Amino acid sequence: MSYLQLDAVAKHYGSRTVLRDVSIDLKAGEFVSLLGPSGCGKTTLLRIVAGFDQPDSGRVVLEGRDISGLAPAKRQMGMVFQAYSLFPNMTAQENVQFGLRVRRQDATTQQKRARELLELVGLGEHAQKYPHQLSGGQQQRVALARALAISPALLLLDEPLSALDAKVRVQLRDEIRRIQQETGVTTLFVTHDQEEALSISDRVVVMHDGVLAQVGEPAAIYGEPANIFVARFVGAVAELQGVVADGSAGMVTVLGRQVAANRARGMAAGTRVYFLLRPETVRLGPPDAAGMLHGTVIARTFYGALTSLKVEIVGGSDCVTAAMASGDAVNIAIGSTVSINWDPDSPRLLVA
Amino acid sequence: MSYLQLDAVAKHYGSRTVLRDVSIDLKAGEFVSLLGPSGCGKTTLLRIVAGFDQPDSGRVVLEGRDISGLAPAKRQMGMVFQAYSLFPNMTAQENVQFGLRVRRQDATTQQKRARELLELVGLGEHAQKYPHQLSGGQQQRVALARALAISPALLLLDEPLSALDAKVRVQLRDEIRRIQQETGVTTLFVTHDQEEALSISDRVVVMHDGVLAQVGEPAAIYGEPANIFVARFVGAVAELQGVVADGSAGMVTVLGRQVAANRARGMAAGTRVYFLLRPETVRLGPPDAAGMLHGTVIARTFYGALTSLKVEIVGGSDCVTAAMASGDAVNIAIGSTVSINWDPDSPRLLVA
Amino acid sequence: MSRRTHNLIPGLGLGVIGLYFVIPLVATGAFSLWEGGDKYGLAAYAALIHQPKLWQSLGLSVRLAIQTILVGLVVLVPAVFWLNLRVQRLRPLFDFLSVLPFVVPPIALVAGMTTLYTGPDWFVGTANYLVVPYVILALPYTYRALDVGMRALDLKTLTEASQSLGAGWMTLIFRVVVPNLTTALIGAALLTIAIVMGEFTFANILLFNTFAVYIDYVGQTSATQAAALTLLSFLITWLAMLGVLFTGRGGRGQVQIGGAR
Amino acid sequence: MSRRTHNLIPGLGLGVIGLYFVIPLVATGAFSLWEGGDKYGLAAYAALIHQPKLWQSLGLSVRLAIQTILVGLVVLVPAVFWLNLRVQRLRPLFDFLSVLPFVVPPIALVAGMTTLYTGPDWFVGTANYLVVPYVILALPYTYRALDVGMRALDLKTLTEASQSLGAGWMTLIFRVVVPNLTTALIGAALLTIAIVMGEFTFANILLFNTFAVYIDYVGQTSATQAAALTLLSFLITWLAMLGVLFTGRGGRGQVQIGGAR
Repeated sequence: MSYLQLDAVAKHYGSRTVLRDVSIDLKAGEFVSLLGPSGCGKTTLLRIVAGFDQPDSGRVVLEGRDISGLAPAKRQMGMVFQAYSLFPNMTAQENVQFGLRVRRQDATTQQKRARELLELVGLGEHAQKYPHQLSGGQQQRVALARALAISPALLLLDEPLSALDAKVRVQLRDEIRRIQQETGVTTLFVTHDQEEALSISDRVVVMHDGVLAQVGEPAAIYGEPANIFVARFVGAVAELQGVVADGSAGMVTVLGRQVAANRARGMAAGTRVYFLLRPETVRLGPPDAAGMLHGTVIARTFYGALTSLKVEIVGGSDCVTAAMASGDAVNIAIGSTVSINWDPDSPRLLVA
Repeated sequence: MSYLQLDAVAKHYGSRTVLRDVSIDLKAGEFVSLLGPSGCGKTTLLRIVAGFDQPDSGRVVLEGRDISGLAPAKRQMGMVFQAYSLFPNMTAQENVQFGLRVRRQDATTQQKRARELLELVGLGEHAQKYPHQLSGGQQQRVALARALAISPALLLLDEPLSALDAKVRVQLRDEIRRIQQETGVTTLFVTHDQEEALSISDRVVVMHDGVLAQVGEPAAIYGEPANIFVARFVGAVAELQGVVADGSAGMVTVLGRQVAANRARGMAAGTRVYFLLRPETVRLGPPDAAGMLHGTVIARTFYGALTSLKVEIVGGSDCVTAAMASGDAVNIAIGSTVSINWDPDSPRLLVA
Repeated sequence: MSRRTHNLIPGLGLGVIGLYFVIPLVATGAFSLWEGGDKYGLAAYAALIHQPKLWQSLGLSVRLAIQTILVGLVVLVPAVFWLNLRVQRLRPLFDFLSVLPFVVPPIALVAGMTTLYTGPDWFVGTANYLVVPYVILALPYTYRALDVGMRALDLKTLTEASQSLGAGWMTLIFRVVVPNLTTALIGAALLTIAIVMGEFTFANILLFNTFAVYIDYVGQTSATQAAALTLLSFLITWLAMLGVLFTGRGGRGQVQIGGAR
Repeated sequence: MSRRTHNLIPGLGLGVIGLYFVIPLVATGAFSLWEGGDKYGLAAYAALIHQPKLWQSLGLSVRLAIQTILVGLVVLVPAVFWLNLRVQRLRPLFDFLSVLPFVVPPIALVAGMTTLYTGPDWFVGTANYLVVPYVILALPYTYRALDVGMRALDLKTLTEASQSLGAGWMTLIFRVVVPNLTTALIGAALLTIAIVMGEFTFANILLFNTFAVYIDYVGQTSATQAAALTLLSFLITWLAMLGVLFTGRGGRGQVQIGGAR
């Protein structure tokens, strides 16, 4: 049975529909991300789970109990906000104790638990500091400890990393994942950053214009996008116009050439498709090789371990991007002609 | 001869030293990033180049002319800010024309140039919109067009991407690089995001506590970090404590085992070093193979194309991270024992 | 406490405040129509219209209001601009200066002025003399209106953007700052009108016959005419305030969206 | 215009404002020490200390100030809290209400009050009656102080954080909101003191012998004693204001850093 169940949740602001009948199930202990661009409704959905917004229709069911009408204070949900939300008049420890104090636990228990949690987030030595004495990353760690202190039924994370520097963001992301796995708390995480969602989650819910675009494990979202929105939003992808040439042989016509794509098998010839290639599946070779396509390297981008080369395909202004180990990319000069190949299993086809 | 020369620029705020004798040379047409964590002085340096801050000592020399004393308005520098900086009372086109209007160019020239630049940043159709009618990414594009309209001697970018969503950030980053290459304008770009700096720059200046930690091409910064700060800040790296065992054979003792690292050649035996391994250089194999080290896989992170596995090394609590194609990583279960290998050329050694 | 209860209490507070304004107004209105006994009519209003002193005092107050606005803006626009741009750390000092008029009891200021006025003979006194205390009285509102307007603008970034594009200070102020501050400027002006129209203490003690003084004078001879004038005075100042409210609303949207980060 | 010139102009403006406050003070100070002819001394001060009416009026003003603070805070803290939390869109209305006291000329308000006071007999008048207009007069400052304090807090996030941790409204207000608003509350209280101590129009017309009225009364009999009282009044209110300044400064730092986004 599912632990948290969102059942046909809908929300409108005036004439604007923010959420249309969104249904999601979370298993106990699962880490699920809500991923989408600004305005897709992900934050509204989280706030409905927290009780800060009321759905127009639909239910929020936690462990079989409908909590849609419950006040936020009664929901036992730990929340970490995008803005720094520590109480400025309390030390880190007092902040973490706040929820326990409200629950009238005895002082010793409070202090012990706060200590434990500050250790867990790596801030044991900063317990007596006030928020303004802590860095942004440290404040968000304390906020996490504070949310966990009440042993929440659900941990809600509302873009907690977006105000932080890139380096700190990655560190805290890994930390959140570690802590979530240690504590086993069921977690709902809102983000607009696909790398964040893929790297941290058990399952990702991609949202678009108030509806679910796709729900699945990170590898499935990345590897088998259900529609063109997900394909474009999650990861880099080259997108070519194709027409299925031969459904039995798995051949697709792209830019006037027949190329191999096993996923075309079983599709009717003449079907228009988006022909999608992830950069890491594109192999560049010397121009004389029997390539599926040929092109000219027009740009190079260095990412550290990987370098991506942008190749303009001969016979059009379309481009594909090939990602490879930086050491291999050094040998391919900008302006050189290359052949473009891929494993016939690699291309994803989406009916246009 | 260098186009822009920063010559021993120093800046203090009270007793706090923000910049200590920073010297950088830019060639004409170069794209240089100032990269570092918050408070490293990168923004102050940019503001000194723009003329908004005055250095305590040192000179800013542009094309051989000392401009240290020049007012910002006389420096002919296009700047894009972190905060949205469009004039709210003007349309996109009027914003772009502003600098030309100040220079009393005739109306037709102004309009023509503004149109061209809005086309260049892909906003030709939004010329008549006001800033509040544009998205954050569009506003920053207009700001870029406005900065370019005056044909600036130097383009200064002060974290222009940090307020944007992850997806928009990457798109605009690529766009900025393309436009810079098309226009050939010499550019100084401030960022705290190492991926941004590596992917967009001809050269990267890594700053730390007001001094230059390293200056070089992205590949050099990533591949040959000059010190431990750069190694830690740029890219992911596993950091082990090592002692050179044999300088002639290129062997280092790490966690009690002798492992190969060609860069140890020529170093005196007994030298303490940081033994650094980039995730993409780490190869995991079956546990029975003759590995340099052995370990247990304790975590897996999916990034799309790549998956990284965190491996705790037998005989200590140290970890290395191995990045590999996601397809390969699927076969290695969490908890399994693996051998850890690398090309003897891969490890970087920094004297501790 | 439930959420509904919580929302009721401040609502009640507002209601009480509202009543405090409404009850005297209604009572005043009814009283101004009273012609003795059971008779009600517009006699008090009719009597007022033909008093030349009414129009003279109204004219004086309007002239003083305009002078006050001009002097106030010329002094404060550059000062608040400079504050927001360069000397944020001086904000407490500005805040302090801006509330001085409430702090220094007006009566004390007047006493000081009277001392100067009656003591040494070299300090001449005309009605224009009132502009000085009125600028001071309007200072807090003008300051606040300008400061709120400029803060919403992210003035520092706009100034730097404008400078990097080669604009001088005049271009910056007249093409960038002022066009985005129209709301604040109009608000400040209307508030100043309201204050000057209503100011009694200075004008009365320094013996100038402004509109407020005239109301008081009429009040001593005819209670119903005073009530009628009071209503008129309410009308003028409320119209000015409605002006503030509506320009404020339009500008708020503009500023909020345009200057959003 | 060069940068230096630009910085001079607002500096000049401030200087002029400063002079306006300083010159009368110095002149008043000198005058209060004047004993006729070439003699200077503390005679005026000595004469004042022994006047029981001085202490009575001072006591009345202090009592009124305290009552005004209490009533004002009880009405406004929940209202401003509610505004910042739930009804941001009503901000223009609140801003409007908060400036009403300047908008409705005090003299008009007094006329309205007098009408009620002298007309129907059922409205009783004691000095406590003054608390009502004083709360209204203090409204803009109390409102502004509380609003600035609450805005700096990011009240919405703090409230939601507190609610998600299980806190009710009482815990929220007394453990989270009020402790972070001490600066704002003290500032509002001190401003109210300053206003009540200095208010003349209402008290004078409604015939209550407050401190400001007493200053005016003394001024009619002894110019030098009035000058001395004026200085005393300055002293009280300036001390109150310095209090605002310093609490404001400490709080500013705290709030700015703690509430930073």
